[in-house]
Amino acid sequence: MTENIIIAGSGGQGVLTLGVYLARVGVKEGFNVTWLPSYGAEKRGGFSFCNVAVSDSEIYSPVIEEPDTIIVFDQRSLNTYAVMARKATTVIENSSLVKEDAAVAGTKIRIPASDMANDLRAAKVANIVIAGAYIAFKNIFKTQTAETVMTEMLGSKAGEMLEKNIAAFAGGMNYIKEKYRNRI
Amino acid sequence: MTENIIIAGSGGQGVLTLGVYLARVGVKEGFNVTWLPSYGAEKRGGFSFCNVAVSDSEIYSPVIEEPDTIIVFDQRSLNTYAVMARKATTVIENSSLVKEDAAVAGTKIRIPASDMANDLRAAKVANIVIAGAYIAFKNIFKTQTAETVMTEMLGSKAGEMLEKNIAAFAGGMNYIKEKYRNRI
Amino acid sequence: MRKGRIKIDRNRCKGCMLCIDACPKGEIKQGTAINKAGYNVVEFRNNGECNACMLCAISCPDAAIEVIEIIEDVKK
Amino acid sequence: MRKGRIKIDRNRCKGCMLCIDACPKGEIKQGTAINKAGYNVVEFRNNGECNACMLCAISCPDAAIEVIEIIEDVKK
Amino acid sequence: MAKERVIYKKPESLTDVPFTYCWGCGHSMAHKLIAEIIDELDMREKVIAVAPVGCAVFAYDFWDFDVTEAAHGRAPVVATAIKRVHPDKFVFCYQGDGDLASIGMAETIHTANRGENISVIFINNTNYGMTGGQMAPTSLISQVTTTSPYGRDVKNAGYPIKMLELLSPLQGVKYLERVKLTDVPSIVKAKKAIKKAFVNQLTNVGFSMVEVLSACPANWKKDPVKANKWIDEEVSEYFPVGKIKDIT
Amino acid sequence: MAKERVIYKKPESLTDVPFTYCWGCGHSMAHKLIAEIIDELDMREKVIAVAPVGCAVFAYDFWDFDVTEAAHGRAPVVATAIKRVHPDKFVFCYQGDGDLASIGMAETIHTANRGENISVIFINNTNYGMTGGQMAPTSLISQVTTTSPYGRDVKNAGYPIKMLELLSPLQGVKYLERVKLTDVPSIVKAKKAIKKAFVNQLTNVGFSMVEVLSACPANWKKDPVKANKWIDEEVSEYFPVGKIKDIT
Amino acid sequence: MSEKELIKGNYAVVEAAIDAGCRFYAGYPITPQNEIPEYMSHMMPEAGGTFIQAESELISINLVFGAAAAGARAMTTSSSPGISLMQEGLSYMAGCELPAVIVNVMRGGPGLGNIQPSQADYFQAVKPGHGDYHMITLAPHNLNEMYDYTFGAFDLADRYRNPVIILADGLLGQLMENIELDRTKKPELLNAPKPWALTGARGRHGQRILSLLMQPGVLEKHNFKLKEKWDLITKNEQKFELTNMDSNPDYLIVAFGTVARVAKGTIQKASADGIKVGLFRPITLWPYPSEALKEAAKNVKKVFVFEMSLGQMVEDVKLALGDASKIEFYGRPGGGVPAAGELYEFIKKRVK
Amino acid sequence: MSEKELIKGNYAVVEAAIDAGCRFYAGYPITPQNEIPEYMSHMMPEAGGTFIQAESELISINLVFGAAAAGARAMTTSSSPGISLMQEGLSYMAGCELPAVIVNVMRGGPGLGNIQPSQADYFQAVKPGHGDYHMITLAPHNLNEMYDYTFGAFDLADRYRNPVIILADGLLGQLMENIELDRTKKPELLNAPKPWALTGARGRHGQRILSLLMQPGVLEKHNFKLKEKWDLITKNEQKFELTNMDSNPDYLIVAFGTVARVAKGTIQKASADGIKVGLFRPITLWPYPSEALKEAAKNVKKVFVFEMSLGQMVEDVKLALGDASKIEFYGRPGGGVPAAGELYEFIKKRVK
Ligand SMILES: Cc1ncc(C[n+]2csc(CCOP(=O)(O)OP(=O)(O)O)c2C)c(N)n1
Ligand SMILES: Cc1ncc(C[n+]2csc(CCOP(=O)(O)OP(=O)(O)O)c2C)c(N)n1
Ligand code: SF4
Ligand code: SF4
Ligand code: SF4
Ligand code: SF4
Ligand code: SF4
Ligand code: SF4
Ligand SMILES: [Mg+2]
Ligand SMILES: [Mg+2]
Repeated sequence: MTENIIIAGSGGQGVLTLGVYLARVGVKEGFNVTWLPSYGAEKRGGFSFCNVAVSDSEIYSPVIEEPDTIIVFDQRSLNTYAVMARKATTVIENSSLVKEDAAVAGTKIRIPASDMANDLRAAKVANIVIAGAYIAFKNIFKTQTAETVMTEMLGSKAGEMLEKNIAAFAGGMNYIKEKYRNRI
Repeated sequence: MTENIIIAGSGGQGVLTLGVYLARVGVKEGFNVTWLPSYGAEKRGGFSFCNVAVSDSEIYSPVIEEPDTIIVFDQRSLNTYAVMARKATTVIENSSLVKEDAAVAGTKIRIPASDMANDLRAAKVANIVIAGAYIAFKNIFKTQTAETVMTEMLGSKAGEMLEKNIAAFAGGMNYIKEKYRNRI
Repeated sequence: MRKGRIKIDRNRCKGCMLCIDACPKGEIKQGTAINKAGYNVVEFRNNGECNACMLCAISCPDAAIEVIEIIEDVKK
Repeated sequence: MRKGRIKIDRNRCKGCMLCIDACPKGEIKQGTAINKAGYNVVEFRNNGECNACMLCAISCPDAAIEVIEIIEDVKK
Repeated sequence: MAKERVIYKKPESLTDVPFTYCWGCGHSMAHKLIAEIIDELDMREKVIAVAPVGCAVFAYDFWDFDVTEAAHGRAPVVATAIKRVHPDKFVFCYQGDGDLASIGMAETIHTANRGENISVIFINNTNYGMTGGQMAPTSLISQVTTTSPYGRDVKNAGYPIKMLELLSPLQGVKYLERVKLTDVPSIVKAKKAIKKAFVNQLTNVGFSMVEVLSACPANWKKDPVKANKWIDEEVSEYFPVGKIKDIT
Repeated sequence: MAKERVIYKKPESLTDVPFTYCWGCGHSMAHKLIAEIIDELDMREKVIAVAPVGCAVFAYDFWDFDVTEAAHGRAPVVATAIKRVHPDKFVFCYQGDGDLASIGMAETIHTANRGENISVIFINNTNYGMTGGQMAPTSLISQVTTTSPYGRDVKNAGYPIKMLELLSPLQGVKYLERVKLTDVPSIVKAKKAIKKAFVNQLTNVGFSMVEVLSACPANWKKDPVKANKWIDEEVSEYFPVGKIKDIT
Repeated sequence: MSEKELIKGNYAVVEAAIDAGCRFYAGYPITPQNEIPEYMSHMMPEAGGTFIQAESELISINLVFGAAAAGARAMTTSSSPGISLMQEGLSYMAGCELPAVIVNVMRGGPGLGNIQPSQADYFQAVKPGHGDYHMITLAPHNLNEMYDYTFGAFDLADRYRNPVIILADGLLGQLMENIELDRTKKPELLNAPKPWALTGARGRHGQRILSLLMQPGVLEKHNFKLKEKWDLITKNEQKFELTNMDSNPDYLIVAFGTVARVAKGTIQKASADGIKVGLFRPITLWPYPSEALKEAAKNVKKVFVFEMSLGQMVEDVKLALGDASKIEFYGRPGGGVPAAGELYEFIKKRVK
Repeated sequence: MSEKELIKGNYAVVEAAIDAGCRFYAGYPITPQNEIPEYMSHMMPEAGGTFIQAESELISINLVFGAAAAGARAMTTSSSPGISLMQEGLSYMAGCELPAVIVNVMRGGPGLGNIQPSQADYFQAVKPGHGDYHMITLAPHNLNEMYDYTFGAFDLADRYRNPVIILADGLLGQLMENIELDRTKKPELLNAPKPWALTGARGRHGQRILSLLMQPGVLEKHNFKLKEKWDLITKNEQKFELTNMDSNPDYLIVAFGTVARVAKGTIQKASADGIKVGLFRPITLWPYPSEALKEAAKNVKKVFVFEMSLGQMVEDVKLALGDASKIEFYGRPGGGVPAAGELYEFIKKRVK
């Protein structure tokens, strides 16, 4: 099993955290994992992205050439990374910020993560909505593991945030289970 | 023709200047010349020495391995450089500061240069006394050239110093011409 | 009262709200549009209160505001 | 008057004459001997004037002077 | 009918590239003021600027005059050489606090001491902005940064350095002023100070430096308005604004 | 019968190697005083000294305690690390004016600013002794040196740097005094100042520096007596002796 | 086997140093290694050691010099331009025989360059600054090794009284990867006496640490003594890894660090197409495992050298093999990271 | 033919620089090159240029950076430890494509070392600092060349917009020797326009000098562009001297700088004994004249590489010849200057 994920968006959208989160879930399930962020001064340009690779064998290059999944938080990111999609690629779009019309190779999943997060009055959890969607759709990681890792990562910051995260995660999962029922 | 000279003494005795002087005389007579000083912090130890090579062909190493002439200004210098003398070497000692007894390979020339300079009330010209002696004894350079160069080198500082230098030089020459008459 | 209006360069604005803070007339408000760089740009309300005082423009770090004085009733 | 004498370390002395300058009694003079390092070392005159004031020794940069106080008529 | 007149706009000496600094960043404001002054002095064509290593390393993207890079901390040295080669040009360097007060300390002091006829704009944002908010020599006492997680500890890191006060005794230094950018009056003062530093060079007065207390909302983790407030309440408490030296 | 008592002799903390400095060199006197003080404080076995690059690079030949070399100008940094590793040891650095005030400027200022609990002996002989008498940042105005053949020109080289006055505003700096060695009273004062700087460290007061106006007869081309006179008349005119700061 | 941890490369360096008994760290911010001083500023005070944010890399290396002279296990870290500022200090440390660990998380150059991963400081590490000297240079290619090599570097440094360089790159610094640490391992020489260190001349004469040897011939002798040390290190410390060599490959890749791990992907791709490619990965870049490389390359038709530079290690490959005719070089300078497929394309075109 | 002059090596450098139109010099004292800043402090003001005694070598190189950016012909000089302090600056200059001349009058190392002549900074010059870059490196072996190469270096630097290093040593710096100068020679490119230099944006947009290229791929492109330049230089600028090659020698010495001139004496000694030895003297150390060396070594039985170091250039000799089996190395590190007889002894023992 090898799952190569590219996650892209803008600073502040929780792109890197989503990557770390998925990476941690992967580790917890006993996989080898790599997570490689964009770093440093590029931030100033507002771009943010990372590569996450999960595999049951050794991971060679952490720089993903052939993504199995591309997650884009906004239009600019889709425009940049759409080219990397192949037929086997799942492209998960934050439909709150990505227009409908762009054709991409592979399977397109759209979820209004930002809107859903705003509904929870926690714009920051859009990434967790997407995490839920990803886990539901790809079905690589166990939901149970995902929830454990979430609690671990929030650590002391838990409290109300944990609730919102759980709600966001569940929201993401449920959205997929409903809208993309037949394709899960 | 190749003439390799080592000159050694202590700081302040005019060792390097004597070397430059002989080097300049060499150039004036159309030879190739190299002059290589000891330099820098060694000064603090009080040592001073230089290598002068004069040749009608190209001079390869300016570091003299086989000196034709060794000029020593004081005992310490003789002790250090005596080993380099071979049979064909002329060793010129400032007998004011070098004891008589040391045996050296090669020809030994002794001249009380410091005393002679003191007699001229110009301790600094001991090196010029030796220059005169050297030129008289080795007979490689023309006296005329040596005198021209002396004037050139003193330049603006000439005046009374020029007289003393000329006297010192003549003193050195004459001393050799008398004492070492048979061996010139 | 002097009259004026401002033009906000959407490409330069970063929605820092310093101009909102600076405007004595409340003529600038948080906007909803997002520019290429991903910032929420601010908007000129154009309530007719603007007096071309330039405080917003001077306060704007990003040189995103142009201030235009409106000289009314210019005869001949 | 206190009495004293000094010992000059010939290996350390550089003939800088600062001690000569410092001695109120003129008890030190330029010497003729040359040491290993090539310096003209100074000499203690030993004129009986030395009062062990140590000014020479304090002035000597090279720590070349030892000062000895001579305590006369020491009775048990 | 109404006639319109543009009374404030982006200065000519800025390119059309929007600043890529974070929102509310003091670099943006400082860039703008400098460009305005250069327009006002009508000298765009004779300016040679030296950019620092720091967030403002990209200054050359925004200023439409000649700009060279300099290695981290070495800007005043590069500026010195340019000015010596072209005494008739206007040369200034623009440096952050890490650049000028930390790695560039020797360069700053020696340049100031030589009394080079250049102008230095010193952007003090109490941290290393570019590299992610590490402690700088100018970080306040107890300030938490990414390398002072327990707050700047004077015992381990010393007191925040007041560069202008440090330079003040040097005879070659002619003009030192500290300014802030937290509201319109202080922006106006800041501009005046920078202009004076520039005019000093044009009139061959000699070395001038203006220290600009400057917001770094991103690393301070404060929005721009709060960042300015922090400058007013804390930063300028330790680093008092005003003229430190003026023997022009 | 007369009894004899040695009342002054070479200190224990000096080796038997005669100083190789030139005659009348200030380094010799400074070495001697330091050794005497270390004897007096009975701490030879806990001293770790840092030698400079300069004529005193050979200090380790003369001092009989632990000494490390440091790269040119970096002595205070090396001393900082040693002191941090061994807070119970006595650490001082000994530096020339080229070393401390020129290439080592940043190291000096940052160490002082961090308020490191070390002692610095600063030998100001207004030139680069070791390399043959080049101009230093401390060379006097109009002083002729091998690199200022026309005399130090303030327009080109700036004013001579007064290091103590420069360090004085830094809060971490506790004690600064300038001394000379030109006669017995000033030697006695110099020793007292150095001793105070040393005791400051022993009592954890913090950063102390003593600047020693020091003769370089060789490069000044003056005999030792005249060299001292020049210090009295010219050097200490520009660099006034006395306490510059004392908040111990 | 301990549970897997997910850790960032730069953090692994810090953990390793602390575990190895490093109690003195000095560093200056520079991307892509900022997490090292940042994490150190947390960890070192907890470990009871000294953390100093140096005011420059010049100050960093000289602080490390002082700490090493005082007998502490000391480290500094930086990235390319910062390492250049340490060249004088490194030469001094080698000359004075002071142990320390220096981590270079390389970025694109020359000059200010960029902050992407690079391997273009190979020369500076293995054929370094003024005077004859060497520094043991270790090239990790995953995060376990970021930890292990850093940990081991302190023993190596102490054993040979010599600076040791960890030559990583921005990718390894920024990467997170699961690693398995054996935290029970103890550094071998942590408590070994350092009689040469300066701790005050208790009951003995003063001693010195120096590289200045003015007397004619003395420095030369010192150099020959150092050379014996280099020779000993060369004999004892060469390390390398072989991959897919059992397959009797027809082709050999030589690569280190990040490129080596990418190359493992390349080998797999080639294998899928029935092309047998092996990998020789030098772990010590100095001493370079030349004999082993020669042996590995004996039976192959071509040797592919891949670097994230315009070609630096390739010289050592040529020197090892003697014969350059089999060697093909491909490099990505200025921050470009090659992809496994890209390297495979290069190979495919040259096979057949 | 002009009259012979007796001149010191360090002075020859100054004369050459002034004659070549260098009007900006910054330097810091360090033995054995002190005469350069000293003489410059006399000469530069007379020539109407700028002399700055920098407060460190770091300041020297960055002053030179600034002067070069402003379009001036600029130079700095130092000796080994000082050159190490310039490594960051040199990388910046190469990255920014700024021309300048740097003279390294090498001394014994590592560390503070001593002040005797050395060649142990060969690596640092030809396989330099962080990032991929090269500097044209010229090795004079007599004082005529100290003048000529310094003079010519300014044109080379301007032609390729790249720093040029004169790699001399303490012996060449301190030596006096008669030289014959053709003072009528004019630098070719002195008045060539430098449109890239910063002189104020008169009638144009602002322009920049920089080495920071953050956008992905841009720095890589810049590196490949620079590589084209290095390739061009490698093609055009290789220089070397052959001695006694007409004799069809059985043995070949490879040596540069001071060692090469000593080796000429060795050849003569050998010749007197009927042993035919030739000399290949690389003049450009980078680009290394590899093809020419290969050609020169074709028919000899042995190649003797002599250096004042533990062996640095010998690597380039091996790379040039491919086959190391004929090569014998002898080196004197830490300031030792070999004598002609000493080298001859070495040869004799290996010649049956
Ligand atoms: C020699 C060197 N060291 C470190 C760096 C990394 N670096 C880049 S910017 C910077 C900090 C700049 O901080 P500051 O000068 O305060 O500027 P700011 O970003 O805060 O405006 C550092 C350390 C570098 N590029 N070169
Ligand atoms: C990096 C470096 N630059 C230059 C030198 C050469 N150098 C040796 S001593 C010295 C000058 C020392 O002058 P100062 O510090 O005033 O000491 P002094 O000899 O006058 O006591 C210099 C420049 C060096 N060793 N290292
Ligand atoms: S001050 Fe400028 S950048 Fe900030 S919100 Fe207003 S217009 Fe936008
Ligand atoms: S010009 Fe004055 S009134 Fe008008 S929007 Fe700006 S600040 Fe408000
Ligand atoms: S002061 Fe000391 S060194 Fe000088 S002459 Fe007197 S004894 Fe000799
Ligand atoms: S102790 Fe006093 S009196 Fe005696 S020699 Fe010394 S200075 Fe003169
Ligand atoms: S990090 Fe700070 S200094 Fe840098 S651009 Fe952002 S706000 Fe400005
Ligand atoms: S050169 Fe000057 S500082 Fe150096 S030993 Fe001689 S007198 Fe002392
Ligand atoms: Mg800052
Ligand atoms: Mg000095």
